[in-house]
Amino acid sequence: MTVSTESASAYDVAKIREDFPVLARRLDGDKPLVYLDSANTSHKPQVVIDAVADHYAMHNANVARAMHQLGAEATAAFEGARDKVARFVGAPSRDEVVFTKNATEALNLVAHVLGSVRGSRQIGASSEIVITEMEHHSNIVPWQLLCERTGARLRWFGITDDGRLDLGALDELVNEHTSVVSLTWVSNALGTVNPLAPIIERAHEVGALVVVDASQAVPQLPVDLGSLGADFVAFTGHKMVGPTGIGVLWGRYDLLAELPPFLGGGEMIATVSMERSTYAAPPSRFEAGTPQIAQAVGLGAAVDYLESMGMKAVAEHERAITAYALERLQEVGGLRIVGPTEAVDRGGAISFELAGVHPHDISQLLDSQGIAVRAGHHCAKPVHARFGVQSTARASFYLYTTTAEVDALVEGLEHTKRFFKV
Amino acid sequence: MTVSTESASAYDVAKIREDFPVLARRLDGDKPLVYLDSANTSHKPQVVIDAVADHYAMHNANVARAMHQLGAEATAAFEGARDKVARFVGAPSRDEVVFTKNATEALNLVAHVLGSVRGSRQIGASSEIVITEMEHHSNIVPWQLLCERTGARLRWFGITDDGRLDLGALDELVNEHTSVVSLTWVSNALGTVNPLAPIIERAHEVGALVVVDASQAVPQLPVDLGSLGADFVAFTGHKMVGPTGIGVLWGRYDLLAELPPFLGGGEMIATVSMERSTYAAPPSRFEAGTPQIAQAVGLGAAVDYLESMGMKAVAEHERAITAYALERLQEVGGLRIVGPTEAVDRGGAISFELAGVHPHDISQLLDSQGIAVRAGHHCAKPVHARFGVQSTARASFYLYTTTAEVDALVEGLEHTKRFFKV
Amino acid sequence: MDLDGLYQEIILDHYRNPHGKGLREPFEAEVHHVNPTCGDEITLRVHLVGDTVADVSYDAEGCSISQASASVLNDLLIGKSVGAAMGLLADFQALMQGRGTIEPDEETLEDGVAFAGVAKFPARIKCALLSWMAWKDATSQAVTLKEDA
Amino acid sequence: MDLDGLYQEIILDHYRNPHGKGLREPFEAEVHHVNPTCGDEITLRVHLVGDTVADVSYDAEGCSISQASASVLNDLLIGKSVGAAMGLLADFQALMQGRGTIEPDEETLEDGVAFAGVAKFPARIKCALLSWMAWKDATSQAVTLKEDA
Ligand SMILES: Cc1ncc(COP(=O)(O)O)c(C=O)c1O
Ligand SMILES: Cc1ncc(COP(=O)(O)O)c(C=O)c1O
Repeated sequence: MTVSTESASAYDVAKIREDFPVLARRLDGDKPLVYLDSANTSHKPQVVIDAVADHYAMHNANVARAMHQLGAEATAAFEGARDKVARFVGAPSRDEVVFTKNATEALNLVAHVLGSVRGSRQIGASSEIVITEMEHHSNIVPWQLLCERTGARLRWFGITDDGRLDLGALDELVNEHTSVVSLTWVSNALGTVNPLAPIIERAHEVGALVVVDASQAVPQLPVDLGSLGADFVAFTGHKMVGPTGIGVLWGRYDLLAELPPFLGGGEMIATVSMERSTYAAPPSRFEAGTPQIAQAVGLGAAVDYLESMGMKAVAEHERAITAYALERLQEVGGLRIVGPTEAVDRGGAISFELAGVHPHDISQLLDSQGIAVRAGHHCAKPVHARFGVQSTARASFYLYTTTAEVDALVEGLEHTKRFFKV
Repeated sequence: MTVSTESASAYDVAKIREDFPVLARRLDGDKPLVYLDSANTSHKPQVVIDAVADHYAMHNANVARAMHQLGAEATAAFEGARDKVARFVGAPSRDEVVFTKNATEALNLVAHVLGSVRGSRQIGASSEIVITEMEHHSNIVPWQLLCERTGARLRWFGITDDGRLDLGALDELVNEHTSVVSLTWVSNALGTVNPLAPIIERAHEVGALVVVDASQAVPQLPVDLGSLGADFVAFTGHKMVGPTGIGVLWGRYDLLAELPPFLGGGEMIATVSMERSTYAAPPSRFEAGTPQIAQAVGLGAAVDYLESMGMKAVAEHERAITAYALERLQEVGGLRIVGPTEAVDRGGAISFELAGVHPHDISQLLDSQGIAVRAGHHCAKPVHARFGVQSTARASFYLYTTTAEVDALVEGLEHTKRFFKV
Repeated sequence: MDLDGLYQEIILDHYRNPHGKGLREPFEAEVHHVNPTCGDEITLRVHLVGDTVADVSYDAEGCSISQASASVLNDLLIGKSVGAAMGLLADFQALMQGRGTIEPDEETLEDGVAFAGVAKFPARIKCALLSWMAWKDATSQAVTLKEDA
Repeated sequence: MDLDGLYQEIILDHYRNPHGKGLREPFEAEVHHVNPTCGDEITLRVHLVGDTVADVSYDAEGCSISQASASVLNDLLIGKSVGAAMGLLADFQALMQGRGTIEPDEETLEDGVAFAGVAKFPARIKCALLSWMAWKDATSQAVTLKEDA
């Protein structure tokens, strides 16, 4: 396959691809892998794989509670990873970075602890929680469950026909009853990049807290949480060239410090007696049990890798490849993009339909040519319902994606049409 | 260091040690590592490290929802790991194996969902939850939090002076008000192996559910959940030569099937609309978000490794090394063991005090000789309080521990006494 | 990958012209099944007369495999006794889960044999079984109802 | 590993014979601090007279480093002005967190210089700082109390 380097001259996709062993895979029928499913999960560069393996092979021990040399090494590696992640997203303090198992746990953690707060922030039957119709299930179900527990009312922003958040009702939707506004920064289904600033401003005006699901943003955009203005931000390691099994909840320290714990157990306590327990300060308070040690180390290596590339360059590559793909895909007859069709305020996930061929059949046909896309509802059923479709096919890109791979996708779609005679 | 093979002739400790790269580590002052902290976390054999690395390098993809070839490979590897774990612990069905991030999450999951059940199993102000005084914090705090939420009363088994569960009050303690009995199989602090059968029998007699914390049992003992009789069992990967970041909750299928979800999000749903969601069948219902894919694969490799050795042989080695250590440690003047002093119904964790030297100072002195033990409360403050001590030093063993390492510990303790002039 | 084995002409025909689609009265049980992985859905009704599967009507959305499978089910099961229909379900399920090692019997499974190739695509087996599982569920409910009556 | 640097004779002496141990009256503030990692505990009381640290009394359980540190604190801070005592806290904290690169001033820190070696043992820094953090907490409370009065 020819690999072209369409973006900034310093950004050498061919060279980057060499860092990812799986990209050399040959699939069934000796087809090269064309991986266009990075919004689902990203691949891992050798440095991340090695960091995890080396940790197990040489520095393995439990953290915090082990005071021997291996324990000190493991603790330094684990807490060093927290420092790296904090720096990578511009967190004002390392103690604001809570490690979770994935973004889903991070969002559930926030929903749980906000649901059990007593006092002025207590959520009750007259409270409202606001989300959007384009959320991933992981940012819908936790709030539905919170509403069941507390009696609060769930409300949501609608979506315009061109796949943007409908902010027309902002002032009515986010009002003095609103306790929490939780929304995605970048949609995994539509690709939309949402305008956070006006929503955060309005939410804070009425005293509501803002939770941002940055699962698709942190992998792709330069992020500075210090200036973003959100109260909580969730993201996930496996989508940003890091390991599975690790996510991050960032929270404003003063808020974290006043919130009750979520899971109880080792590491999160100050003292325990049979009658009662007291809890450690954040972030430990929210990290019960043996943490994801090797996974944090791997995530630290992942952010090192991303920083070595520069998140501006990563974002620029994403923008360029998305623009190219939007253009090329719209040349395919019968193809309809669900989501913004222009590369403005847009991430790289492109969901589409092809007239007469069901998305699963598209993905099956593409797969037979070595092209990996996702088909289904992408854990975002409501936004599919909004656009009157049950499922779509989705191509998504990352720092290792080439224009040649987009070309392969377009060819693959033409082949699919021929196969199904449409 | 000389390595002796004291147990069954087929069990070759020297050869086993070659499987664990970290055991070749030289520490400060070129000291060989004497790792006696396996109850805290175990080391990982090369096959486990390789399984994780190979997964990332060659088969990485998201599971279940990805239908392309890599996705099928990742799903087969992940679900294959579930099969392996189910077989390893004798689970009647693979669908009873829920992957969590650690044992702590598994125990919290049970406490949460039992706390939100409505109907005949509902836990309320007249309910009682029974634990024991020798629990790890991870099997205390979740139940304290549950009692806070529901108004239920927390009660517990006491401990005899020789470190055994005091079953004298069994029939009074476990009565018709009891909703849940949750206890550890093997104590991480005392080493005690608890008699589960009479407790399970009594609990079921009064209609209570039994949760077993098997975090220290599954790594060391042959386990057959099909015949154990418990309702839920929790354990954790990193203590059984597996990766960090993965634990297991096993639950009886009929119970899991009637319980509400815990975390909400991707993978655990049947269908989602903005107004309401319905949930998938177990185990998916309890595995929200992208699961610990590579960690499950690593855990699968870990149970393969343990099975290749045979859990009977592992248990026999543990028994032999524990008996040897109990004997040798009691030769050290001023040393007091907290917990059973005989190798009967006893796991390999030995907590002790040394007159005139604080446990942290013991561990520091041992560490300077390359000997890693744990000092502190081992996440079990109540049992320390029960024995009137604030902390202890703890040596713990695993399938790679040698009698020579126990000898090194005893020498190290004599050196410690000389250093502190006691 | 044997794509032609997966997408046999018979399957594509059933997909384009599904048999018996649409929800009809009367019926004793209606179920709604979803494949949570991909979102394929089916609403299916069963009408029993005595011991006979008098009608299976359905409304479904999904890929070619799941749609064609519902259509073939419709052809195969209507008019059969509940016992015989359950037997066919067992045969079809065995075929799907046989990893391509089972030789289907065209006498009994008729157009269903076209699904033999699906067995080699683990991700698609659920598509082929969606309507069958829905039918099993609905039929069990209908039978229980009759027994209780 | 420089064990002798960690366990200097001065530290072991203070450990065996801690100065000023025991809880005394009067006091304006009492705090209880724990090192959750290892379980070391201290209950500490502060008595201020005007701007002077008139007494620091404590009951503590823990390792040699944490016990000796409380004893040295007692020697150093009693009789000092709150401002000067806070200054010593800052010096001691800087010494602990300096990873062994800071040269302590024996004039001001007196026996506290013996802790210089602790800085090279990251796991033990919290032990050395436990009583100091408790003192800071208690003193802030006592000062606030006085200001509010
Ligand atoms: C008896 C016992 N229960 C629970 C746990 C908690 O395991 P984890 O920290 O992996 O959640 C441990 C180990 O720390 C343990 O020894
Ligand atoms: C926008 C968005 N939010 C949340 C998630 C959940 O992330 P995870 O599955 O890692 O918990 C995802 C990815 O699946 C996502 O794309």
